Amino acid sequence: MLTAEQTNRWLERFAEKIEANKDYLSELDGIIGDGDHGNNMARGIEEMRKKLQAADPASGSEVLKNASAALLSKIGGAAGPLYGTALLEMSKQMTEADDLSAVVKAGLDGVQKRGKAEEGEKTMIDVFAPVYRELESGNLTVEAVEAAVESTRELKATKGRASYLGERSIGELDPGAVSIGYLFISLIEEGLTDV
Amino acid sequence: MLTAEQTNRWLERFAEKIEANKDYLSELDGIIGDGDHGNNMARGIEEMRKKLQAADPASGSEVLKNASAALLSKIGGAAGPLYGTALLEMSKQMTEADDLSAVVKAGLDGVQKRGKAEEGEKTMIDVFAPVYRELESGNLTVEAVEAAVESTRELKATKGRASYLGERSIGELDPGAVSIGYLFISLIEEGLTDV
Amino acid sequence: MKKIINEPSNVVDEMLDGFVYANGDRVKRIEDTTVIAQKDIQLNKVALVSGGGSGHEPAHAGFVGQGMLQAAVSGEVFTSPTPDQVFEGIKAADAGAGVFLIIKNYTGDVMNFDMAKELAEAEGINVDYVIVDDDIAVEDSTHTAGKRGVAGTVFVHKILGAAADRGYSLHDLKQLADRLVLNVKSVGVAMTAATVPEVGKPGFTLADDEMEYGVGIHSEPGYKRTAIKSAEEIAAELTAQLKKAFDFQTGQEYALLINGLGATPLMEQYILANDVNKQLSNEAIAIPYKKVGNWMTSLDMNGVSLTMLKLEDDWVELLNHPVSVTDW
Amino acid sequence: MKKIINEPSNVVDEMLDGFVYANGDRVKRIEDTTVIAQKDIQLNKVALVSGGGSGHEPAHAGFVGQGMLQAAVSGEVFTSPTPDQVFEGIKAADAGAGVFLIIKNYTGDVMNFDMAKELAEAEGINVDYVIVDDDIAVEDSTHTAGKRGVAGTVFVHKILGAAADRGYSLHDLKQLADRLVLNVKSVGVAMTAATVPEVGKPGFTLADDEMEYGVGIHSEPGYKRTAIKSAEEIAAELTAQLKKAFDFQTGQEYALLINGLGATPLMEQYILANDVNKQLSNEAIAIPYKKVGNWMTSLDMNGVSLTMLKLEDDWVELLNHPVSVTDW
Ligand SMILES: Nc1ncnc2c1ncn2[C@@H]1O[C@H](COP(=O)(O)OP(=O)(O)O)[C@@H](O)[C@H]1O
Ligand SMILES: Nc1ncnc2c1ncn2[C@@H]1O[C@H](COP(=O)(O)OP(=O)(O)O)[C@@H](O)[C@H]1O
Ligand SMILES: [Mg+2]
Ligand SMILES: [Mg+2]
Ligand SMILES: [Mg+2]
Ligand SMILES: [Mg+2]
Repeated sequence: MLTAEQTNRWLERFAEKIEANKDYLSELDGIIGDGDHGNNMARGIEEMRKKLQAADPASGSEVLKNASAALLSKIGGAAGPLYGTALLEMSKQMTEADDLSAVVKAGLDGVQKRGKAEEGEKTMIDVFAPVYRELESGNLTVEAVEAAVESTRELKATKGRASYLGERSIGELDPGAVSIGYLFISLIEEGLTDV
Repeated sequence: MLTAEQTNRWLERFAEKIEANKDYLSELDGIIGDGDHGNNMARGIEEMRKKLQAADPASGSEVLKNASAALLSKIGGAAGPLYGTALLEMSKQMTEADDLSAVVKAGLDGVQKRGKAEEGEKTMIDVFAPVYRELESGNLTVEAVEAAVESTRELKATKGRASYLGERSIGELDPGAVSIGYLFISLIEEGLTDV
Repeated sequence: MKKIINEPSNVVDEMLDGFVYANGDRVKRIEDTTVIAQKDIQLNKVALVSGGGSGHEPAHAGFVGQGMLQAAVSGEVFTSPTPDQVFEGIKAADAGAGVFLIIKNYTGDVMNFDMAKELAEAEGINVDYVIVDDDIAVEDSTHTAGKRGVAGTVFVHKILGAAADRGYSLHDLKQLADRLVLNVKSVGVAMTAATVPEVGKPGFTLADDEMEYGVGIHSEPGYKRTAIKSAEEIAAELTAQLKKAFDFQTGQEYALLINGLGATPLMEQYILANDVNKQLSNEAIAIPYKKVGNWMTSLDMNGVSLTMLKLEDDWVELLNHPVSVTDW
Repeated sequence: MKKIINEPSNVVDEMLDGFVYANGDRVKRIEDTTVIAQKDIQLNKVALVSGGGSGHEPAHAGFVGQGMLQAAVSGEVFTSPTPDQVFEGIKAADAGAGVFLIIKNYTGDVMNFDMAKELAEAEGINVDYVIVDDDIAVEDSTHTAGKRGVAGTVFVHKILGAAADRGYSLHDLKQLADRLVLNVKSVGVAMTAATVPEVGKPGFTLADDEMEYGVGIHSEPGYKRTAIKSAEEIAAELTAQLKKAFDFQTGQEYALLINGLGATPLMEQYILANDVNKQLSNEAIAIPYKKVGNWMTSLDMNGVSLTMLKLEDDWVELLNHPVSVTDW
């Protein structure tokens, strides 16, 4: 499975993307939510960086566990428990399986258990689930992630804050889908999908 | 002295002027005070009209007394007690003297006792006092009243709410001076200064 | 943005310190947390913990004290607090008889409080909870995250706080709480949106002559945007919504809360109260308890909400039970 | 003008009815007047009466009740009430031991209350009074109507109310009151002006990036217009003004009031409280009593004021004396 060094690289790239897109994520959330997703994620990322730099972990699993704790304690809102759960479940699975798609599946299951969302409800699940399927079939690409993110545009939100908008939530990207998209794009860009 | 009918005519003309200039008076007060003088006076005038129409007074003095009570109970603010006192003292004096200048003097003294203002402090006194002097010397004219009102423009307020402005109160008319000017102009226009 | 603040990212921390500075005889801040806890919590009573995103002051810290909440947990502005913070609140409040959580129905709050509950239970603290979803502006369907929790939460705090003070067990509090949330409903109107300090501009825009019914306390969309109405018309609309939602029946008793959303003067709230009275006096219901003021605000939002609670049993008594909190 | 009202000329009347609707267990409105009076006034205690123009809610009706005011008289918005109304207030409050008037220092208030005092004395009621002039933004010279009465009045209400409740005679209350007003000082800052309903536009205009120190509670001009400052800078300026006015001495004790002017969220008031604490902790003075909230507002003005009261004798105790009023 992923080494500590690999996992650190993955999350560092993710952190950079979040920071670069902080305002964009908040703007997206401003349209269909309450405008804080970028700020929430950036707050979590800052803490995650601190924690990861201070730690000297033995495995990728441990890195993910530390990251999970940092995100859980700083993001807040809906995204905090979801990211925290995703990373924690992936961390747990890494100690058992050697298969990245199984790891991602564990994260996906955790998020679904926590948030009770299915695919098609315009949440991060709409990226998480197809990413898992592509990984499993061995052809996850940046384009596939981006297509999944883009697919949330036409969905009507029925979970989370955007659901209060009903029909009016159609036509915009889901901010959580965009941010989790960065997580998986980072994984690909670091060349970690087939280690 | 003034009959009930004469006094009613005087106050009715005054009422008309106040109503016609309600917004103007509040605007003036908005510049150097708190913007309510026109509304305050109009509220008093409305009550005064009601009271005067309902009453069947035997004398001008009684009319003034009724008007005083109405104004006192409805104007409020600084102008209420001052107008109420002015009319009450004039009413009292009318039962004793037959001289209009003495009547106005009684009103002036009442206002000064109540408000503790001297001439030159940018208040209604700056109209009241010269009007009394002109009346006494037998040549009160509309022009003289208007000149007195106009004289308040260059004064610096040292009494009332306008005093908080200090130097910045210079350059605008005093709203109370304008409104009491209407009282005396009405007296002249009804031809009552030499009855 | 005209706000009396320093760094926008520090508003919560500084506010909490200011709160403790002003009310330090009654409350304390648990070090390195966003938890405001009651000083000298009475042993062996169930402790109440609530909280949520900041920006709703005096909720929730203003309700901490004997007879109401034992701890309030603050998140960032309009952002639910994290599980570790809520867990700190639970630990600070626990007096040996268990902790009861009062949660407003938002995805984030529900998940974060739920995770905190798991953490606390793992340490042997008995925890139960209720989710308040009083905002009838939102349809409660499978197509939404459910009705939002808004000002009605304040009645839940007050009544459960009184019950806990009278010695209710965790189990009895839960029973009472479940009945309360079925009986409390709110609906609001906004003239302007709130401006989150870190965002720097209002959450949405209403023209100078517009207002919107049903807006949420985080500027969530409402159900009807319209030209500005008179207090009388607003009272008619809000009471009609509540009447429909409750289906008023002769002889029922209700408690009433008129809640300013932050920038609305008390004068206007009382004018609305007068019009609400006129509307409700046409109904064959009684209103033995009323309260007007800013209780569950939305930063600088100009607007009000109207909450009604259908009264059962001794709930009026519990509403009138004495408290020692900063804002009641 | 975004206001929840009906006819602008009816706001006071409707507000008073709404107030009594909400608080009818404690207060009543004297018919055909603008007087809100305490129900069941205790006999043989000096009664306190205050009031002034409306638009400062919760002042003054919110302070009516046991331990504070026995009657509050409301004028039109920002316009002092008339003598006959104040006289009605005096009659409603009088419980046989005399009536004490608390007047804010405005030409109109002073004259109207003074005439009411004459009316009451003519009917054999013993009346005494104090004029509160705590606003240090105004120079107290022969060139002004003197310092204005602002939020410090609230401390005067509270302390005199407690003293009257403890049985002080009219004479003793007057002695206490005279010392109180010498010891209370306030200064404020406004981000926006208030809009009087009948006027329909703000009393003055500040640009989007401007604020003004020393503005009065009826939008009277302040002493310095400046770019918007941080809470820290505002706290530094306001405390510096108070420090200069009081001439802080080692060992002195003060009570502190942070007062929202109507549209300023409690969050910002607490942030300011935190910065005021930082400023004052550099001084060798103690602050054993603090209070934060909206007490003496100016309709929808966005701003705050800071009041300090140099404490003597048992004044802290009197501040902490229990009251039964709507807003404390
Ligand atoms: N029940 C859920 N399941 C999965 N993801 C969810 C759920 N609810 C919300 N989300 C995700 O969380 C994102 C919003 O996160 P954020 O703005 O940080 O929290 P909040 O909505 O509390 O302000 C949404 O864009 C969506 O992707
Ligand atoms: N001490 C005083 N003596 C005489 N006139 C005064 C005095 N103070 C104020 N005034 C008059 O009252 C007028 C203001 O009246 P008004 O606006 O109705 O009351 P307020 O100032 O209470 O709002 C001023 O323009 C001035 O002419
Ligand atoms: Mg969000
Ligand atoms: Mg005026
Ligand atoms: Mg949020
Ligand atoms: Mg006035």
